[in-house]
Amino acid sequence: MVNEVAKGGDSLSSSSKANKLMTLKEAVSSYVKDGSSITFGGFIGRDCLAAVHEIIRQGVKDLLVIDDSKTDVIDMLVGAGCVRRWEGAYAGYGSIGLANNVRRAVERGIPFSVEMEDWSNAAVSMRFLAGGLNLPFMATRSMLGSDMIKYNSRIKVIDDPYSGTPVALVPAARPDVAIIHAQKADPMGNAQIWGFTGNDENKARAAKHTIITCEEIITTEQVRSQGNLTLIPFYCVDAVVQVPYACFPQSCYGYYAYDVLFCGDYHEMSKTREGFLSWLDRFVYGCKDHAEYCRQVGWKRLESMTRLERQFNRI
Amino acid sequence: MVNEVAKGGDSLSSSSKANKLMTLKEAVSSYVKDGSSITFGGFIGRDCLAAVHEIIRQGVKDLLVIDDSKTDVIDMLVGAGCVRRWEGAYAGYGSIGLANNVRRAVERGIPFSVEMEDWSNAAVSMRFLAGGLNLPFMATRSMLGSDMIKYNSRIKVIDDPYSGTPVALVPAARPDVAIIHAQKADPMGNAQIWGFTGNDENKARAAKHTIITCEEIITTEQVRSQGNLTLIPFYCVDAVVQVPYACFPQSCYGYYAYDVLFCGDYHEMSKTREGFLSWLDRFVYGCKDHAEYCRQVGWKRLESMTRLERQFNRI
Amino acid sequence: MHGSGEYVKGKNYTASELMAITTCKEFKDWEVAFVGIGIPLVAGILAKRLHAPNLIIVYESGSIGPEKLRVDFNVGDSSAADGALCLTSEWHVFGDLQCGYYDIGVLGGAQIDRYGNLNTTAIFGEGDYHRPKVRLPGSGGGNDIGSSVGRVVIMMRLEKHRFVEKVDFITTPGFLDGSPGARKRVGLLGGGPAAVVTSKGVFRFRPETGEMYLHTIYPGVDVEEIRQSVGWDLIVSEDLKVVADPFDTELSALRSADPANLILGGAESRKHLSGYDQFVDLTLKHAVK
Amino acid sequence: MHGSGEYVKGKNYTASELMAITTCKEFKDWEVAFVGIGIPLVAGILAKRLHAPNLIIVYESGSIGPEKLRVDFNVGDSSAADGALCLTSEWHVFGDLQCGYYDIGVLGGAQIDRYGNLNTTAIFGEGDYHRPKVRLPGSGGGNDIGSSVGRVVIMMRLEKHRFVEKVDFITTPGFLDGSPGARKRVGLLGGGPAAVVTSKGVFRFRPETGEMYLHTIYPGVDVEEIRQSVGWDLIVSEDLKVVADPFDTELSALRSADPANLILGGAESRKHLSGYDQFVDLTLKHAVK
Repeated sequence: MVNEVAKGGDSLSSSSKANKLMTLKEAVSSYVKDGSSITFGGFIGRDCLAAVHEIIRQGVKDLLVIDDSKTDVIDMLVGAGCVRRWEGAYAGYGSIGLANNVRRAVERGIPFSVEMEDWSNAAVSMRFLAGGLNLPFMATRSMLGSDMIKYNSRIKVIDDPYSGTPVALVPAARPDVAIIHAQKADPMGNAQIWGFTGNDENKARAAKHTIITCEEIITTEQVRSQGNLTLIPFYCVDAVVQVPYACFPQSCYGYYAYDVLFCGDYHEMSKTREGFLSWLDRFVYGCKDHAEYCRQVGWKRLESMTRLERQFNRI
Repeated sequence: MVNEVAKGGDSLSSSSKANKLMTLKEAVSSYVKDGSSITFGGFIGRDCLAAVHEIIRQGVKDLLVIDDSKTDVIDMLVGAGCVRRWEGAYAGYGSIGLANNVRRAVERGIPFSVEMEDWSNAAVSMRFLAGGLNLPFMATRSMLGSDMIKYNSRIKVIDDPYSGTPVALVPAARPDVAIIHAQKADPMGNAQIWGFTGNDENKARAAKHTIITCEEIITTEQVRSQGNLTLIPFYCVDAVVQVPYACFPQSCYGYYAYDVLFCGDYHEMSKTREGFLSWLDRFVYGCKDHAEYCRQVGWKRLESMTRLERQFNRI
Repeated sequence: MHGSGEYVKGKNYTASELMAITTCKEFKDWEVAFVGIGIPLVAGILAKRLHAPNLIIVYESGSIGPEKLRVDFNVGDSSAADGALCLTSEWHVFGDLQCGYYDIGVLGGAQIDRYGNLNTTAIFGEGDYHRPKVRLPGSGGGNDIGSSVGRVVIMMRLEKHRFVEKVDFITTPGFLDGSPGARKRVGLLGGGPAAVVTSKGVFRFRPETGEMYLHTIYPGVDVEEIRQSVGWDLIVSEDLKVVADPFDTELSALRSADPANLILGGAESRKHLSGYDQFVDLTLKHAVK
Repeated sequence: MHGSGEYVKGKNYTASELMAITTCKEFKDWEVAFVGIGIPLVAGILAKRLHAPNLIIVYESGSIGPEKLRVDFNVGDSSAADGALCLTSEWHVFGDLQCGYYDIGVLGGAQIDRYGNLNTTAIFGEGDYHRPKVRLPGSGGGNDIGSSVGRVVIMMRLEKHRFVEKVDFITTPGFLDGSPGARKRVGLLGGGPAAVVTSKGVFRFRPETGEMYLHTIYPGVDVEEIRQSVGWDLIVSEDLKVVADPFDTELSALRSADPANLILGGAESRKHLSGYDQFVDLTLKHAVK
């Protein structure tokens, strides 16, 4: 957000400042519009897939996705035809393979051609750090000598005015919306996150509107009992939505492990356009909300992933 | 630290990597030299006064202190003749008054004249953020239009190459030494901090050598049980020293409250050079180490401040 | 007697107390306030205990929204963190300030000019920046707050050597030379000064010229007395009002916010305490839990 | 059979397994390693379980020094955080990388040239950057690691379409054009590539020219076979040695580090699992506690 309009409540009444709880449907329809720029919290782990499904269900078009590394988030949004442009560092499936929908869109324009602007993860991190500080740019020592600079004119290589040595500048990222999944948040919007935190603290600050989804709603008193774990303070936040298992099949530290087999099945299905569309029918269009998705996946399967995770991490 | 030489152990043997414990005397004599540049953690609260006393005892000279806001740390070091130059934002006593030794040094050259380079707290924060990222500079929207720019040629006002609007650049701070007090640390140097964290995460990264002092030594297993509270990872750290009550008369969140009366007495005494010197004799030169300082202050007094703090904050 | 100096003639409060109570009314409920140490902070705590229970106070040390159970003497006291909503870093808080998340900041200063430019760096006297008559603490976070916060409230005792035609050093810009758009032109984001709360009355600023004018006066204060304490030809509101005497409830809330009178009373008050035990007892007795 | 593809002829291991075991020897105890996902990570876990128990593995998601109780499929799996020494932000980890705190990084790639320049962005084919034949994932943290880490180890299957005269897109610079000081001249801080571990042997780099040469070969591999798989005139070490067969202890440690064979075995292995229950059971059974 930029200086002119403070969010997280300037236009809100006192009662809405104290309580930003809403449904995922409300949050997405309030803040994610055709043509919006958007980013997602997490780092291929703690990404809010439930919001991605809801965006697809609402038929949002022409998104500009600005992000570091993404898997399902970007592949599904691209495949569902929601994305016009990607500014990011990584769109793939780790050890599983490439992102099939991204490939189809870029290589063959199916369902639409998507503009790709390549950055490195450190560069995207600096773009969000700049955005979160409301600075116009940040320097980085990444990407120097690479072809990212050749194809991306917004990376400016300058001579450092202090030492004279070359350094790259990257512009601030200030998306319209950030959707960030936390383990716990209070109704005011104070979000507490355990495990690695990606660029979430800066994404929440940089975005004009921030939606916090979470596994559990806690009281503000509980927030106060461990303020060092509040990664995102309430004033960066516009909406708070409780969405258990929002990241499935990805992991949520302390809550559930990554379901690599489910993700593998998706990857197999999405190798063809038809397979992807039938997957969408079953798990997105066929489910009116996230609770139905959970039922479709199977609660027993979800609980298995919780059982697995809790052998290793408990909050 | 800069890229050429990684610290926190490149030159250390495996056993020294696992165990960086030493005495305060050893840590100061190993890393704080005549002419060193230095910064201290904390923010007029959690500042390591014990290290300041030890530096004075060891008679270190010509320090360049780079810091945001400091009270006792800078006033005592200046009064004891350890400081050649200050690059910082605030040297004063909050609601108690001005820093008497700093005044004498700047206004009248007693005991030595000290160069002052003025920055704002946000500017110093950006300097350490740049240092901690090993970037040459950071931008800031502070100090524009102020006379800090007039007297400090290292603040460069440029037109942002993306938007054309003015913004100030500040150079990275990379002091030789950072001394940071944590509530808990393990022998490897993983430091966990509760309460506000100032610029400590970046100071520890930016400095060529980092000394962690702490109230308690914990095991590495205990560190692992709450990794989200590790503000400073071991690889930034050269020395770990257990120093209970290291910040007294300042506060240490969860351990002891600020003793405003003790600090007020110091302030009264330091109004004259003679008063300050007799204070030094009693509390610094007269104590061979921090344990003797604690005895000189009185354990009952220290424990009262713990009793007070623990009514409000427990870790 | 509580507060610094004597009671205002014929009143049951001191000038410092009236300054704190007047300032406290500048805060609105649910605002986020970036408050410096000393009387400004006491005013913030008071606002939370009176009309603005949901006021969020932020400290540059990295504490956001503490409960304010007890008073702080420095922005880095552990008390600044009591029950905070978010305990984070200094640089994050300044970033949030620069993002525009903070509505109001309260600052003190040693010198101010008619455009609200503040000096907290040095009084030059016969000397200069490098060898001044009085070396002051420096900007601290003052410049940052004045640069980027939504609106700034300044608290200063009204004395002629403080309200000067030209400050020796602009630590924190107000409206600079008062020309239209002067702040924006140099790249500043925040709204600039909104009020100067003094020991004798309150000044506000003309939007067109950025010039300070006398807006309200305290009971028993004469306008001429104020004119004499200002180093330029002062504009006085045509509709000058007198501030009401504080209510007893306000005074007692104020006094319990600074129970040992160490902020409002300063060094003198320390001498009235028998020792640290009494300080601990007073703090605990008046702590809001 | 464990690992991808067939066992090496006459051996009890696959080429992927030998790659992982060979790579694992590049890590030294107490080093800090920035490791990408997939086989590189398995090599890191293996090193911790064999000769380098104090190896610190760092993930770009913001996890420093996890215990590595179980394997990860993505750098953002919750497993990446198991018992970590420090759980922090992505940008901090990249800052620490840029500060020089990280000794070694391990990367994969789709194309590499003789100077160790890597492409993970796009295979142009008949097309171009905007409409390539194969759109790859992009840099991720690869460029950052290659730019700033102490030394880089690259893992790639040795295939002619991968080892090319000129990569379509330099995602991660190696020694650029190989001219002296090329990396420093563009502003890069890290040491650049140190080794390329392939499915048939290991390449290292000549310090003077930045050019890759064949350093060691795997048992049963012919040098000519390697020359044929490289798109330029390959330099071969005059002192070419053969890598020893892995010990059974190394193979069993490797297999238990990836108990469902999902990393080394890939998509095929998923089909051999009866379902998520078996996956959970295998993970728990092989977890190091």
